[in-house]
Amino acid sequence: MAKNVVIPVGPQHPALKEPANFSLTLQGEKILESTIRVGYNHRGIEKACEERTYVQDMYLIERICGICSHSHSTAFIQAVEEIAGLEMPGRGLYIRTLVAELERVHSHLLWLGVAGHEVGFDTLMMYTWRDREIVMDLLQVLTGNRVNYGINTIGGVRRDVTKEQLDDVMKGTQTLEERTKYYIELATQEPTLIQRLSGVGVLKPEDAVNLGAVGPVARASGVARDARKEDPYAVYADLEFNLITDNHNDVFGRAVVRLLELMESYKMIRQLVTKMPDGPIAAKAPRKIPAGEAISRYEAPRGEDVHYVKANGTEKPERVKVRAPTLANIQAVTKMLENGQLADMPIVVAAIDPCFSCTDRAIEIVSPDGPGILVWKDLREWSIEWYKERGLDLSGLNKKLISRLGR
Amino acid sequence: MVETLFYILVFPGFVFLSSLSFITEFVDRKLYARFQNRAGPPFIQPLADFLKLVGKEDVIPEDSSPAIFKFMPILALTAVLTAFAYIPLWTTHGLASFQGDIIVLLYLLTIPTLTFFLAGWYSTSLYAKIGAVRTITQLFAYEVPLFMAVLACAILADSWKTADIAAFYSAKPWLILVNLPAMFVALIALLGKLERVPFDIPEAETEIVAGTFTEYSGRLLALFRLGINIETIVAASLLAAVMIPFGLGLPWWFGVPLYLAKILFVIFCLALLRSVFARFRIDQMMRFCWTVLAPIAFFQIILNLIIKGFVLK
Amino acid sequence: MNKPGKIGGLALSSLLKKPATTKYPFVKEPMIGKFRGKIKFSQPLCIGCKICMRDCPSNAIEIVKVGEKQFEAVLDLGKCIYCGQCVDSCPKKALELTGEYELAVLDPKTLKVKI
Amino acid sequence: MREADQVRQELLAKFPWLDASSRVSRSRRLWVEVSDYSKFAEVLNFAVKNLDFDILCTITGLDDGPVLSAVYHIAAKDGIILNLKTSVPRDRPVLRSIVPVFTNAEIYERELIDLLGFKVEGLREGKRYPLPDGWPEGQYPLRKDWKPENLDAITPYGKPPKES
Repeated sequence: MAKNVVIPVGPQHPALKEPANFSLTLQGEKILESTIRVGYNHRGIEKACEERTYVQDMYLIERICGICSHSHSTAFIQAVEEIAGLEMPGRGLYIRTLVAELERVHSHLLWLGVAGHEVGFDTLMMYTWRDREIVMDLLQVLTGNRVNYGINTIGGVRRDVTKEQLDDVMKGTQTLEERTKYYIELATQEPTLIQRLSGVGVLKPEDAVNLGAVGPVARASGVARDARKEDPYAVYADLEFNLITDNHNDVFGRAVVRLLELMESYKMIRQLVTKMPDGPIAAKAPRKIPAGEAISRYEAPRGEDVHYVKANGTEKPERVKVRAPTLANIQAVTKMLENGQLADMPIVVAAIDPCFSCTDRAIEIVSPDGPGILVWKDLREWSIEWYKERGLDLSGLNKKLISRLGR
Repeated sequence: MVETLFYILVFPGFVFLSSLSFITEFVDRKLYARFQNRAGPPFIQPLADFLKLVGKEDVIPEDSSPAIFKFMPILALTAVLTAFAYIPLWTTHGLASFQGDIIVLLYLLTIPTLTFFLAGWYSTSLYAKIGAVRTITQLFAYEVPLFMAVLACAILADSWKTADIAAFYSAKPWLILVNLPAMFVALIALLGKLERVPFDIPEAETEIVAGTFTEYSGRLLALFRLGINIETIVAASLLAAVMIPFGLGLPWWFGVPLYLAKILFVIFCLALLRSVFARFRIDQMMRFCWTVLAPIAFFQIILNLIIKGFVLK
Repeated sequence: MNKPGKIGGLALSSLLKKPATTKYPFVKEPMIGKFRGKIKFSQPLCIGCKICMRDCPSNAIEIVKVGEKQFEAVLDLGKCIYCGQCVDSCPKKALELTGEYELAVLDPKTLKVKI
Repeated sequence: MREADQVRQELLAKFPWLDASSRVSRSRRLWVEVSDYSKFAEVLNFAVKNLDFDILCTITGLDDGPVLSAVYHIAAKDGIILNLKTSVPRDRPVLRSIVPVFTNAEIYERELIDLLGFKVEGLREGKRYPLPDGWPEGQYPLRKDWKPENLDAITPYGKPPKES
């Protein structure tokens, strides 16, 4: 085919779990050029934060992302605590870090499954997601929820952990470690998987620095950067762990980095459980935060979260700015896709572990009611009519169900 | 006459095949689920899916050519149903056997692939077009090893008639072992023909949505899916007749269960294969088919010629 | 070292194992630990300070005065995000978390409930 | 490992006039304000070239009443973050693009344009971020005087669907 084709991938596409748009210029199967449009998930969270109190913001920020919810809320709360000058109790910080590492385990296992799915290896996805249930259950035991844990509060954490819960964590970690070892073997031995991952989506080290890549993407290109090491927050200064890097520069390298990071996380979880000090879990926080500004860095599973908070002495922040890791990495995707194959596009995009909800924060738009646009109610009525024309009337069914179930 | 009509329309023709196709789809999905430690769908699921699709609206793209768009699913279904008439199931004879029918059979099995190509091409959607091109590219990769593998068995049996080949191997069962490499090649190539993982490149959902079938919906999609399901059975029956042809000509109360067991075995192999691999890329698939499958099939032909020339004389 | 179809062993052994799927709604997994579900309100304890209303991130809870030192709580299940901040904020422990999680309704009008 | 204070001293040696407007809030946090925008590029280049600040974390836009400010958060390998703040007048909020220095600044600058109404000179043509393509001109949501109700006046956006 001599003619170039421009193919839109997204905003709605099976490879993307969240909306983003990639316009790919193809020559046959080869990608010549790509442009990216993000912003479909912009929800106005930054503006909304300015209109809510710090306590309310905590939960709003947590809901920026469903996977790295603890990351965002911790990053935000760290900044607030810095402005307020709170003296943090050790046990609170340990619990916070424990949840953070469990979240990393859950996120990396999720990624492995998604990567498997993107290359058509659904069996891998099913197994990793089955094992992910273990860590989800652990998180639920510790915090009360499987996602959006709500464990953080300004000055510490909201829930204490018991001895039995920590034993459960140790036991779960043991199982997960064995499973992870199996996945490492699998990823390095299954030829069909290796073929699809290696040499794909190459990002050279100099490009990684230039384009500001963060997290596993940067580390897989040999850039040794990790906020946990560079700018130790919470209790990472007390923990012993290795900074994982890899020199493959491709998707395979990113998979290796994530899998080895899992092993480091298990190591850290053990240390956290054994070293956990006694004492209070939270410091008393004032409702009004004194004026000031702070920037907080947090190594989320996907890369570095940066939160900037400016306080003006009232109950509400003056400005909250969120930089999610995907926004830093998305600019590198164009580079990775260049001269690649169309078939590799999903895995390359998935390899940065994109989270567009994180990326696009900030305004609520009420549904447009302009001419020619149908809202939910119209669509429903239209579908009822459509079925009626064909002799199928289900409109009474809903009423019947309501009366039957009494709700 | 009535008997022939009954054979074509009811048993083991259209009605039987359609119901069997739902059962094999169920078995396939259930096995696939159990390989992944999932519960899998209930028994009625494939039928429910089919009926649901039939009840949906057919949406035909404005720019497409409606005649071709509507005709392709029917053609695919017709081709596989026709192919069925040439395979001896548990009898020693297919309905319309004649000398050379194995060639016709292989070509009839190629027709669905061509309809996928035309359907995708005339859908005028970008995803469908890319899917169509991939379908046809892939055809060149797996078709040759598949033909070579099946014909290698025919060469050894010294006949181009499926029924004769089956009869030949029934008489000399040990020769089935000779054909094991061909069986392996044919199974892998079948994955390509049926467009399953690792060869589901033309409809790789994470890349090109649903590939060829992106624009299909409702009844037409239901027909396509029925066609593919029946194609699975026909292909499995072909493998059963050529590669594992024992126990033919038994009374029906023993022959039918044996026949079903044979296709279920093939389905089991296909389900296992599709659950343990990642999807190939189109260039990797071409390389794999031409550098691994084709040489094995070629070696099988040479081996069979040698056996035929020296051992069976 | 390459091992094609390495996961095959695991797949085949799964055939004989019980599936990991939970057949909800036929089988209901109990909620372990202190799950954050629907909120319970004990009327006698409430002093009507309305701190819960002020702290609620989604304005889901409403305390209504129904008489002299008598208060009622109305919860909008559609708005509630089940964070449990109101329970933490309540100075008199009038609010409490329960493990109840099957809260879907067919009619949106019934989402607002008195608790 | 160098300390933020060392970096501050190095910076002051080059730009003594920054003494009053720079501070170290805690270890690894350096805040510098360059209120005169014409001197901003010089300070930024010095920080990048001579002080090894090589990663741009993000750019925060602030609505400070009469002026619009931008804080450039730049990190170095040793974990120090340099927060470089500068301001431009609200009625003529023009910044020069820093893409030649940091390639990844593009998307953050587009964010400033969309949400706070900055103008950025030297930014290449491209798709906007993060607001939708049909977003009305002159509506900058992160400015303090902006209310969601502003949109109601403009059709077809902002009219809520009628509740039944």
